[in-house]
Amino acid sequence: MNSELATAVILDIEKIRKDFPLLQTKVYGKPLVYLDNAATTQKPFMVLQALDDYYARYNSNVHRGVHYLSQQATEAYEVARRKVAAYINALHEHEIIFTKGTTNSINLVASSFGRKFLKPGDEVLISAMEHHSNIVPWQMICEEKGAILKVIPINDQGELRMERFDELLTDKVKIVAVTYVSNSLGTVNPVQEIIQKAHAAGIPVLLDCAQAIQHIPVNIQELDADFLAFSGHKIYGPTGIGVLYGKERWLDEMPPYEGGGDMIKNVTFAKTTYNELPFKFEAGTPDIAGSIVLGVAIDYIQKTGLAAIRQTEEDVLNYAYNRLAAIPSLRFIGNARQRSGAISFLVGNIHPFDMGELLDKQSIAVRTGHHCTQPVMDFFKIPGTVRASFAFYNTRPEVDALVKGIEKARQMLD
Amino acid sequence: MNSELATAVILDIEKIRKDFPLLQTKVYGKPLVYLDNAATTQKPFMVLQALDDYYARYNSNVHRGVHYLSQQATEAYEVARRKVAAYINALHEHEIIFTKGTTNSINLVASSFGRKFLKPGDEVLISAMEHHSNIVPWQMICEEKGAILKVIPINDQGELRMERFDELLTDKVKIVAVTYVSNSLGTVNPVQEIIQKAHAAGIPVLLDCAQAIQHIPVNIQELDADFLAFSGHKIYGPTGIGVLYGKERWLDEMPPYEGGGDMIKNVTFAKTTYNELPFKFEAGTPDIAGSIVLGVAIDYIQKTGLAAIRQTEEDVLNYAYNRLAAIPSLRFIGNARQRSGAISFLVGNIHPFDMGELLDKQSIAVRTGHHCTQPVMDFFKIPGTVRASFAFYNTRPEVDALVKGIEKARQMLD
Amino acid sequence: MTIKEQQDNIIDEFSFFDDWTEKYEYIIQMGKDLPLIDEQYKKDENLIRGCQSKVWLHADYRDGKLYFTADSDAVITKGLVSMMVRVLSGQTPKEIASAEIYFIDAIGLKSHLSLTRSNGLLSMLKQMKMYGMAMSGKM
Amino acid sequence: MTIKEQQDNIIDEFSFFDDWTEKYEYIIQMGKDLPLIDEQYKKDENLIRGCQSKVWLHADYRDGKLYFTADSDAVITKGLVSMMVRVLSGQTPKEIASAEIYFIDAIGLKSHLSLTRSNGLLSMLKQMKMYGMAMSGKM
Ligand SMILES: Cc1ncc(COP(=O)(O)O)c(C=O)c1O
Ligand SMILES: Cc1ncc(COP(=O)(O)O)c(C=O)c1O
Repeated sequence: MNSELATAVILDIEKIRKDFPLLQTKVYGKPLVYLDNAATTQKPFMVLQALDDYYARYNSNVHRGVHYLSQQATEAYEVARRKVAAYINALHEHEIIFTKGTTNSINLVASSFGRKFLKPGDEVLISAMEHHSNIVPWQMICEEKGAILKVIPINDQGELRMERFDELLTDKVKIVAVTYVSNSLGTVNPVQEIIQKAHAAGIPVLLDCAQAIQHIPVNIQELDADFLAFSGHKIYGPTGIGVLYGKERWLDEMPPYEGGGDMIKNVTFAKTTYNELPFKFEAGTPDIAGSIVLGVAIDYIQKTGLAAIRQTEEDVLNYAYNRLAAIPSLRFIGNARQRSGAISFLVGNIHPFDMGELLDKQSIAVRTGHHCTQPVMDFFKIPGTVRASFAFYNTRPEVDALVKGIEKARQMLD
Repeated sequence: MNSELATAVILDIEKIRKDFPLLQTKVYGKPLVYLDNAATTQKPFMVLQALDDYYARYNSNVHRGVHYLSQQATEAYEVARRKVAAYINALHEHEIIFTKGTTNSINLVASSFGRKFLKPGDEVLISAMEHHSNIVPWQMICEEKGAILKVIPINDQGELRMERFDELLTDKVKIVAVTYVSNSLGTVNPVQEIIQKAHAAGIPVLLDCAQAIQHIPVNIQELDADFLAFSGHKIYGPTGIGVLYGKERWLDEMPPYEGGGDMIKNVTFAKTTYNELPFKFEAGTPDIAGSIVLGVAIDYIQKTGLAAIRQTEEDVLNYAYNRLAAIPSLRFIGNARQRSGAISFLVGNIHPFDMGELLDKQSIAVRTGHHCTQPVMDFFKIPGTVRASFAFYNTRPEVDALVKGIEKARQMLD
Repeated sequence: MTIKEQQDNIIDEFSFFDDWTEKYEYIIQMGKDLPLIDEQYKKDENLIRGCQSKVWLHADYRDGKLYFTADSDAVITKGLVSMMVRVLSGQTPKEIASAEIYFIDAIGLKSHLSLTRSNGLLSMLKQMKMYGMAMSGKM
Repeated sequence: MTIKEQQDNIIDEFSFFDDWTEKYEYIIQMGKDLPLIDEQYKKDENLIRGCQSKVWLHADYRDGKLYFTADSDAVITKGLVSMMVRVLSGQTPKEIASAEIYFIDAIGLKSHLSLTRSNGLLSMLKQMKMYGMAMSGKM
């Protein structure tokens, strides 16, 4: 795992945990050990307070209102957009589109980019470790357009086979869509290299950052990705809100995705003209509260410091990796040199579902199953994995509880 | 306006108002008079509390989790679906799809129904008083499919010209999409008649209920509409959540709209099979908090009683209508016999934007402009209207303040 | 024994366990005890695919009664499957079709029959009732 | 007078008003006073369409300076438009292009230049700066 950030300070986790009301919860009478952060993260108190504040103080529809509340809400909504833009260092605010989540963001690009740029015989290049949300939208548009979906394979460590990428990157490829961090394997992909090579061939790249944005500093201007998608709920924000970043030049060229209020300039039955960015892609009343509060979640991260968050997570992740490695008959699924967030494993012949259930009974929340990456499970010929995924509020004693829980489950099941 | 509900009791509004934290707000030092309820409604305390409760106690991703929190969240999410189903009396729970809002719901139907059932030369029939969200999605799919958008015209009262509807309802029409209540005119349309006639010709009907669901009891089995769309934020629930109801038989036949997690049964790169209803149309992590809390908003309505809500609103609406009618040089835009929720008007030659601004300075929040119904403005050859829109928490003294505010603005502007 | 009696028996058996460990050990034991299905029936057409674990179900109709055999790849599910078979196998199609299954809930494994759809048990129960309905000519 | 001086003058004038009524009455008066634009220039190509009110803007370039005339269909907007013209008209393109407009905010009409985009004033200011940039060869 990484050690470039060795200079950052490790956070005072006990203090941090006090910020998260849900972490104080008990399950079956015992303190909850929440290791399902890749599925969704818990929310700091600031976020809950901002939600309440919005609805109690200035809830109002945005953009078209002359009245005071509407102006306040609009202002806060646009400030949130600016916070997101600053967080990923976007060149323009209007390159930030608020969506429902990663899935919605990727569907927007697949549909809108695809409709404009894909022709029969063209190819879309994804990878074998993609989340279904970065597979199915491309399958759908490829089928519609007669284009072909190509897949960068992975090796036994759960890493991309970059030599195959080089071969697959022909001039038939119209877009590359890959994940920055794998949600089921924990692999951090060499996205810089992918983007550079794709750009050298004049091909745009979409990065699925659902599992990266909360762990790794993402500087979009340095990375130079053309599209970037992530979900609010995985970055300490609310459910129902997400982000699509797109380079102005692509977003300008792409047709709108959905039609409705706010995304138009002028509507007649004869002819409708579309609004400018970002509104062209934000049809209907947006998730005003969700967007504003996602901005507050980003404030929380900025305040805490992403470098410190990362360092803290690396520490607990390394500790977990080493302790898990010592469990007899435990094997890791995904053993990439670069890892972030999640550790997937299986123990002996124990079905992951059985393991998950017995851990749950010990008030340890992990996720089991295919994690919406069925092709990865097919590759490893397994029904699923047990996945422990970490945030900066997870502690070493929680890892100890996990290890003890696995041991107990193993005894019961073996 | 209606009087069928004369038996229901009028609510104790002062007591009701205590349930809504935002209604206690002051604007420019004076108590806020919030008459922009058609844009978005304020939220009862119960709703704020439920949001907080979700995030503080059982926030977790749904459907795929074996652990306790995930089961709690999933259960609550599905209970919310049941509440919505019960509220509109749907035959099956799985006919309820959670979306981002009315706009998203209509886009889903336009795209998915359109892709399956529209062919070149086919027609889609909407009305001249539709919100852009029920115009543009149909324009987009019609353009894609070579189909034709037809429009039921309105008369000077702002009512549908039903004799023209009869003529337009040819066998070329593949779907009728109309609003139950107009957001800019307040007109209540004869949707029962529209649905019966369309069904007699074998044509399905989508009802835009964005302005109906919070005012008028909607019994979907009696109405027999094929699709129904509404937004959570207009029915005292959170932003970012909406509902699409669709008859099982249509939803089964329609292709999925977006691809991703949860909407699939099985994914391989060769072939993906889709999940059953409602999940087929719910790609990605849903707005879990939003859905649950929309359920709580519906609880609030049920507890208060929709009949009483309606009666209370009729009372204040009638009072407002009569008081406004007495203002010299005020003319109503939309004067339908059946009205709900909103009253649009203009005063003399005063630009609605000027009126809106001077009302705002008197802490009265109304909306001005085209209300996302530009064709209505074109029909009346006006730049926009001033719209006061009511909820059951609005009082007669608030109407008096509005009337006084208009008088003052008129003096200043004339 | 009726379906109700079978369920009440299981609930009785479980009432002796003091904690979740004993309860699960018992279920796991039941899961391990026997291969529940003849290998020839463990084929795709008998597979009920849950989100997490697989269940195979085979039905035989003899003398007006339905006999089930089943299996699962997850051992806890298998234990529950074996209880489900114990409760419903050998009953008339009509009784199966209309059976109310409450023992899973009563022994504290509600999630296996809830909307989380996280395993195949709920789908298996639905399939068993389908057989029941089909055979009693209700469909 | 520089752009800054013009703005400071306006802010001064407004400082005499005690309440919003007086302030708005003054703006409305300014809006009513004069037709600001020659009818021949009130055509579609000079139209700046805001979400709520329309603004027409015409620019003349003479002797190294830009002269604006403008109009709006909403009278408050028109009042603001006339002040904007007063501030920017007759200045050099370069000064216009780089001008920082703060008087709208200072006299308490911030929303007219904010992101609500509810009228044409913000678009008009952008358009004026465009003219400035174009003429000073900055584009
Ligand atoms: C009649 C009607 N339809 C559709 C909409 C769009 O709703 P939303 O913006 O919540 O998607 C509205 C909201 O203004 C409306 O009034
Ligand atoms: C890598 C990756 N991509 C996409 C998604 C989909 O995100 P959402 O469900 O929030 O739309 C996830 C979430 O599980 C993910 O981990």
